[in-house]
Amino acid sequence: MTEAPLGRRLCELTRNVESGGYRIFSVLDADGPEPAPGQFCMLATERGWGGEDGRPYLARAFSVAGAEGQGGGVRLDFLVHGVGPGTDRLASLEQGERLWVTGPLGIGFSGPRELAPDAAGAILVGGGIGVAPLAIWRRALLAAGTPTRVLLGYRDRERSGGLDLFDCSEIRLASEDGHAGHRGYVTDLLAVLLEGDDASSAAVYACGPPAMLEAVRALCLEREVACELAMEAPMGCGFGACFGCAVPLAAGGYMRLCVEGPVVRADRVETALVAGSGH
Amino acid sequence: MTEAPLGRRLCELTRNVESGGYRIFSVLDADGPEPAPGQFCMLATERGWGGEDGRPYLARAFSVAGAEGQGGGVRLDFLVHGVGPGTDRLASLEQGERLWVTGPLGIGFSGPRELAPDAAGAILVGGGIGVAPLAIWRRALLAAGTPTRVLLGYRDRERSGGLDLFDCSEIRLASEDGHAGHRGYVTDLLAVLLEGDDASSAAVYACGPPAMLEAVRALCLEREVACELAMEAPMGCGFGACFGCAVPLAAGGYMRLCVEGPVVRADRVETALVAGSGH
Amino acid sequence: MGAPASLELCGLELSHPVINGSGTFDAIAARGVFGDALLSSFPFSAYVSKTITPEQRAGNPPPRLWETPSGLINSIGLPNRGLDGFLEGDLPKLAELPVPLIVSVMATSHGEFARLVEGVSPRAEVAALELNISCPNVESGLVVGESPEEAAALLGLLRPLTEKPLIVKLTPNAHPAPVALAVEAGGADAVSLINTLRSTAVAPGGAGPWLGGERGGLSGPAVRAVALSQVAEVADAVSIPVIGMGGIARGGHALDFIRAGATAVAVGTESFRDPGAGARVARELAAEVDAEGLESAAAARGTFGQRGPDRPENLSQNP
Amino acid sequence: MGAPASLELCGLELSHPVINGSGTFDAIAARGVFGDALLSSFPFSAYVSKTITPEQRAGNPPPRLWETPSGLINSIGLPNRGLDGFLEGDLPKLAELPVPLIVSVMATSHGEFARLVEGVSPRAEVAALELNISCPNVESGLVVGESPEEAAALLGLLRPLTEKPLIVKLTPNAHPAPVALAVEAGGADAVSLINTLRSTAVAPGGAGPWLGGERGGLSGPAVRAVALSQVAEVADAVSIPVIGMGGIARGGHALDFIRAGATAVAVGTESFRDPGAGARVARELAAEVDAEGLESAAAARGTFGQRGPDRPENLSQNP
Ligand SMILES: Cc1cc2nc3c(=O)[nH]c(=O)nc-3n(C[C@H](O)[C@H](O)[C@H](O)COP(=O)(O)OP(=O)(O)OC[C@H]3O[C@@H](n4cnc5c(N)ncnc54)[C@H](O)[C@@H]3O)c2cc1C
Ligand SMILES: Cc1cc2nc3c(=O)[nH]c(=O)nc-3n(C[C@H](O)[C@H](O)[C@H](O)COP(=O)(O)OP(=O)(O)OC[C@H]3O[C@@H](n4cnc5c(N)ncnc54)[C@H](O)[C@@H]3O)c2cc1C
Ligand SMILES: Cc1cc2nc3c(=O)[nH]c(=O)nc-3n(C[C@H](O)[C@H](O)[C@H](O)COP(=O)(O)O)c2cc1C
Ligand SMILES: Cc1cc2nc3c(=O)[nH]c(=O)nc-3n(C[C@H](O)[C@H](O)[C@H](O)COP(=O)(O)O)c2cc1C
Ligand code: FES
Ligand code: FES
Repeated sequence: MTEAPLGRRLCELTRNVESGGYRIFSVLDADGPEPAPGQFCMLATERGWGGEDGRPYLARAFSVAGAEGQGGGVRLDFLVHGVGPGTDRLASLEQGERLWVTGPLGIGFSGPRELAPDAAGAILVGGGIGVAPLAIWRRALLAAGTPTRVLLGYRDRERSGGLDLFDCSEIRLASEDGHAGHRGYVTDLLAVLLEGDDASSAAVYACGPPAMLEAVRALCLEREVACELAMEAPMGCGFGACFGCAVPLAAGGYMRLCVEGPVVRADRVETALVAGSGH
Repeated sequence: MTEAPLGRRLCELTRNVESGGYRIFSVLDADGPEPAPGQFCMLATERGWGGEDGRPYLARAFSVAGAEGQGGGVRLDFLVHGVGPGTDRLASLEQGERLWVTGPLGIGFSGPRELAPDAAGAILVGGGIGVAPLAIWRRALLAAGTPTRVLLGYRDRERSGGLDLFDCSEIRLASEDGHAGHRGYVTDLLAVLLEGDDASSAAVYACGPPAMLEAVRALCLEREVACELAMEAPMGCGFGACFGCAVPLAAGGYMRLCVEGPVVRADRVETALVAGSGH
Repeated sequence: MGAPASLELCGLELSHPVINGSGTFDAIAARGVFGDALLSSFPFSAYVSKTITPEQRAGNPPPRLWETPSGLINSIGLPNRGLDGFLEGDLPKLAELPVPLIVSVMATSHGEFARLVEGVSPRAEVAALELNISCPNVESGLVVGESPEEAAALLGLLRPLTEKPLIVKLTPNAHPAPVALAVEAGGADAVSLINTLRSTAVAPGGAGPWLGGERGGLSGPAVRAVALSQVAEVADAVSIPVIGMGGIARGGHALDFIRAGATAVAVGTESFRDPGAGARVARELAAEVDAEGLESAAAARGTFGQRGPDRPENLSQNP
Repeated sequence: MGAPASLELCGLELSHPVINGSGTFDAIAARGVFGDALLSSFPFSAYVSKTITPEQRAGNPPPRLWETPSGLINSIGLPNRGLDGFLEGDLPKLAELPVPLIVSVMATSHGEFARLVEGVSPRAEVAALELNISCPNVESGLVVGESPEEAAALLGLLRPLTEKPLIVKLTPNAHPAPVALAVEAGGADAVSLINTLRSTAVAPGGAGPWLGGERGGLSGPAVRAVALSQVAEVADAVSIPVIGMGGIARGGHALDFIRAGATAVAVGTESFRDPGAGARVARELAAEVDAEGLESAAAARGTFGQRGPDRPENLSQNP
């Protein structure tokens, strides 16, 4: 994985646009390296962090959704959904404001063949805000010529953003309210795919709410499909210092998701329903 | 004095303009009464109170510098100089943002004749940001037909605002750097005035940094000139609840400046150099 | 908003669960500032006076306040008019308040404490007494509120002196549960906590302590998590009602304290930011109670402690 | 920036006064994340390990963190590989750090504590030991760090077992000065404080405690004023060096702790927000020292306590 510079650095916001109820924002990282797909950063705004209730206090974890080397550094794209003081503040950022960025952090995705010798293709399964790391991963797969299918699920029209990050037309959609694509869960689409040949020839990569991840995990374990989950846990630091991001392991005990994840093999964890994560 | 509505109320910022290194801002108070000259309000912004260091937490005290009943309520004018997290945040307010206002609070100025039977006129002595309450007091004196002289002192050009609040030309200025008017202290001007007839026929009203107030106090006590000081002390609440704003009395013990002041007779206090106030 | 908010607190009828913290709302001064609106919309369901001492005190030299991240240190030093000044000057005015009056008292010896209780409790205007025991006993040198033995001895002395409810205000600078058990056994009718946390600040520039009183007490949102833990511990330990406070600024915080076992809550520092905070917190609390489908705030009481048996092996202070 | 920042702390040579708080910086994990830059620009002048226990521990079930106003509650539960795992797996890697290594140890009985000290102290890589005494003694049931007698007994046992410096980490949940005096008398070379303040949070929705460990410890800026007061009290009481911590986020805060009597300071939670916080605080501290015209940070030490004789009459806990 890509190593992070030691210390946080102040980066400028270059863009913040609406996307289906979410915001996509970009920062220009003058010093940082290009992250690997699946890695994340800890973000805090320079001003207006804290607030009437003294929160947000710690930085917040965000998957890198896109990255591109360009004049003056690397552009990092993030997708955010306001669910609390930290995400609300980030969603309100204006161009020219500055952010504290620590990262890139964590372990990203493995190629299909690293997960299973027969896996020639990839199936990406995203739910809600969880589509973020799949966007950058999809580009890398595309660049490597790996056949890739993308299944994305949303709850409703108000929370259905991030499609703009996938510059391709071959996405299958599901929505719980039926406003786009299949009415129901994205895991319904995955189940159908896994009925066919894909089960043995593809690896599954999923990111989304805990319940969705748990359903993907169960589906893949049952069918013995190689699968990686990009998980969430409450993170205090993002670089292994606080031991806050404990995720229970199938073998017993816990791992720190920030340094042993956030991308983990589905069979390694006891559950994707990590207490304290998701909203 | 004017009673305050019970509870803080959310008011909209209608103006925020530069003035000689300070900012003059106005809020529209839909429900509040018109303050008496010398009263103050406790202010906090609706958003962005708090910050990376968890401060400002409490509201901050500001003298009312002007007030005018108008469509939809009362316009309140304030003068602010950024010296810490609270004043910085208020100085950065943008039109349409909202503030929490509690007030009007405290005891304002007394008419010259209330202070001394022979005092037919008024001498206002302001220093720096302390010109604020003198502006509204001057208008009231003008409206009452009271002869009034205004002496204002500033440290340097960067801290020399609020003149705009005195819509009159008859101001005598002093500045420590000599950029305007007399080079020196405003109390030099006062001393000259008090050499003449004014000593017995006028009351002095002063507001400014503690050292200036103390000099005014000494001058007036020495010459037995009636004098009121608009003082400062660190205030936690502004309405007598916290006992934080203690000012030592000449007679021993302390008074709460927020309810027994902020305007006090010069001979009532032991000193104007209140520990913890001023900057 | 159908939830009935009224409750009974050791014999006092309260129209809602939110009272004030002693020393954080001066109803007499506030009446001067806010006028009769204070009487018609009094923010609290009972009024706790600032702590009075046997003799009058001027309080500490300024500065008395220091703002900390999400909190406030105060070093006020208990200015008050003393017992006689209070009875003559303050009590008649406080009697006009539309809510029950609780008088907070503090002394540094048994005799002086007894004098306060005997002076205050016979007055019909007084509904209950709060004993502020965050003070040294000059006879033993120990802080009463930090020692179960001291606290028990004090209750043994004071309990026979009055039939009015005695509320004991605990100090948070030592584990409060043993002291709470001691005063419960000694006949206290309720306990209240937390008082402020011992703290200090360096003067900008470094010229010694900022505060005139050198040390002060921390309050506000910064202490809320500590207060919640202490309230839960005390409520687990005793059967008498607990009045919870420490950093309550919104209805949700009040509900958290009730879940942790409080019967009523008090708002302190938040009143400085919003003189109407007491009434607002009570309103927000009622709305939260409704939104959670509870019958009343009381229905939530103590649910915090009922988590089930899967407690992790706990190395005490080590989180 | 001429001020020489190096200092000696109970025999250890430190290049500046800023170390880390135990359990708030995992140098091994950080080396994986930040690479060799961690070694070339190590943020701290000494490295304190996360507390190890005799046997391996998985730690508490999640959630383990809760953010509070200007603070953090953690309920981590001391996950660690146990003594043997530490000696074999961690120690060789920690030995590569460019700064002295302080190993933090904790046990719940005298025998186990002795086993830790006897296991760790002979290793040449170890410069000093920190005794985390925020733990119960299972034999007496008392929390060692809350009882001067318990603490003295522990030092009596451990002191003869090693010639390496013993630093005792005090708990802030009881007055620390008596305990500090007891361990000084027992031969401790330094004390460090504060550890976290006991605290808790209610799960959103009210379904019991949020934390898997139910209770946790509060740290960060919210506790700074409490920490400063305790550091000043302890530094007034003892002659051995004091390592001050609790909410330090900037150089000015570090200077405040030094003024209050600390010889060195530790940065804990702030490292979570900024992995380079230790070095930044050291830099800012040097700049403050320069700006104030001091010869070194040490020249400011203890100035907080030298205010003169005009102390107000103080009613103890009552600010
Ligand atoms: C590896 C990783 C990648 C992520 N990527 C993204 C992304 O790309 N885009 C995105 O939008 N989000 C992402 N997240 C989630 C994001 O980090 C969280 O939504 C964010 O931290 C929430 O912060 P907040 O202040 O907005 O909300 P918080 O108030 O912190 O609330 C979030 C949840 O925390 C709990 N909570 C409530 N109060 C508190 C409290 N006082 N202390 C602690 N917890 C509390 C609740 O369960 C609540 O639902 C990612 C998380 C991880 C771990
Ligand atoms: C009645 C009255 C009327 C006033 N009118 C005006 C006015 O019209 N215009 C105006 O600009 N100002 C006015 N002031 C002053 C204004 O209220 C203060 O400047 C303001 O409160 C400072 O807040 P701050 O957050 O910007 O600065 P703070 O950080 O609060 O600093 C101000 C001073 O407080 C001290 N200080 C530093 N750190 C802390 C801390 N942690 N806690 C407490 N104190 C600290 C220092 O001495 C510092 O110089 C008035 C004050 C009073 C009492
Ligand atoms: C300025 C101030 C003065 C106080 N005075 C007293 C007092 O006289 N008696 C008392 O028992 N508690 C006193 N307290 C403590 C409060 O009643 C309350 O216990 C504490 O502030 C915690 O609640 P809060 O965080 O809501 O303020 C005082 C607190 C403050 C901030
Ligand atoms: C997540 C976390 C884990 C901690 N683990 C330990 C520990 O293992 N041993 C210990 O002595 N202190 C531990 N502490 C306490 C810190 O070392 C420090 O005493 C405390 O956090 C106060 O400093 P701060 O406010 O700078 O964080 C821990 C603190 C945190 C926040
Ligand atoms: S987030 Fe701190 S260890 Fe993982
Ligand atoms: S500011 Fe609170 S009593 Fe005056």
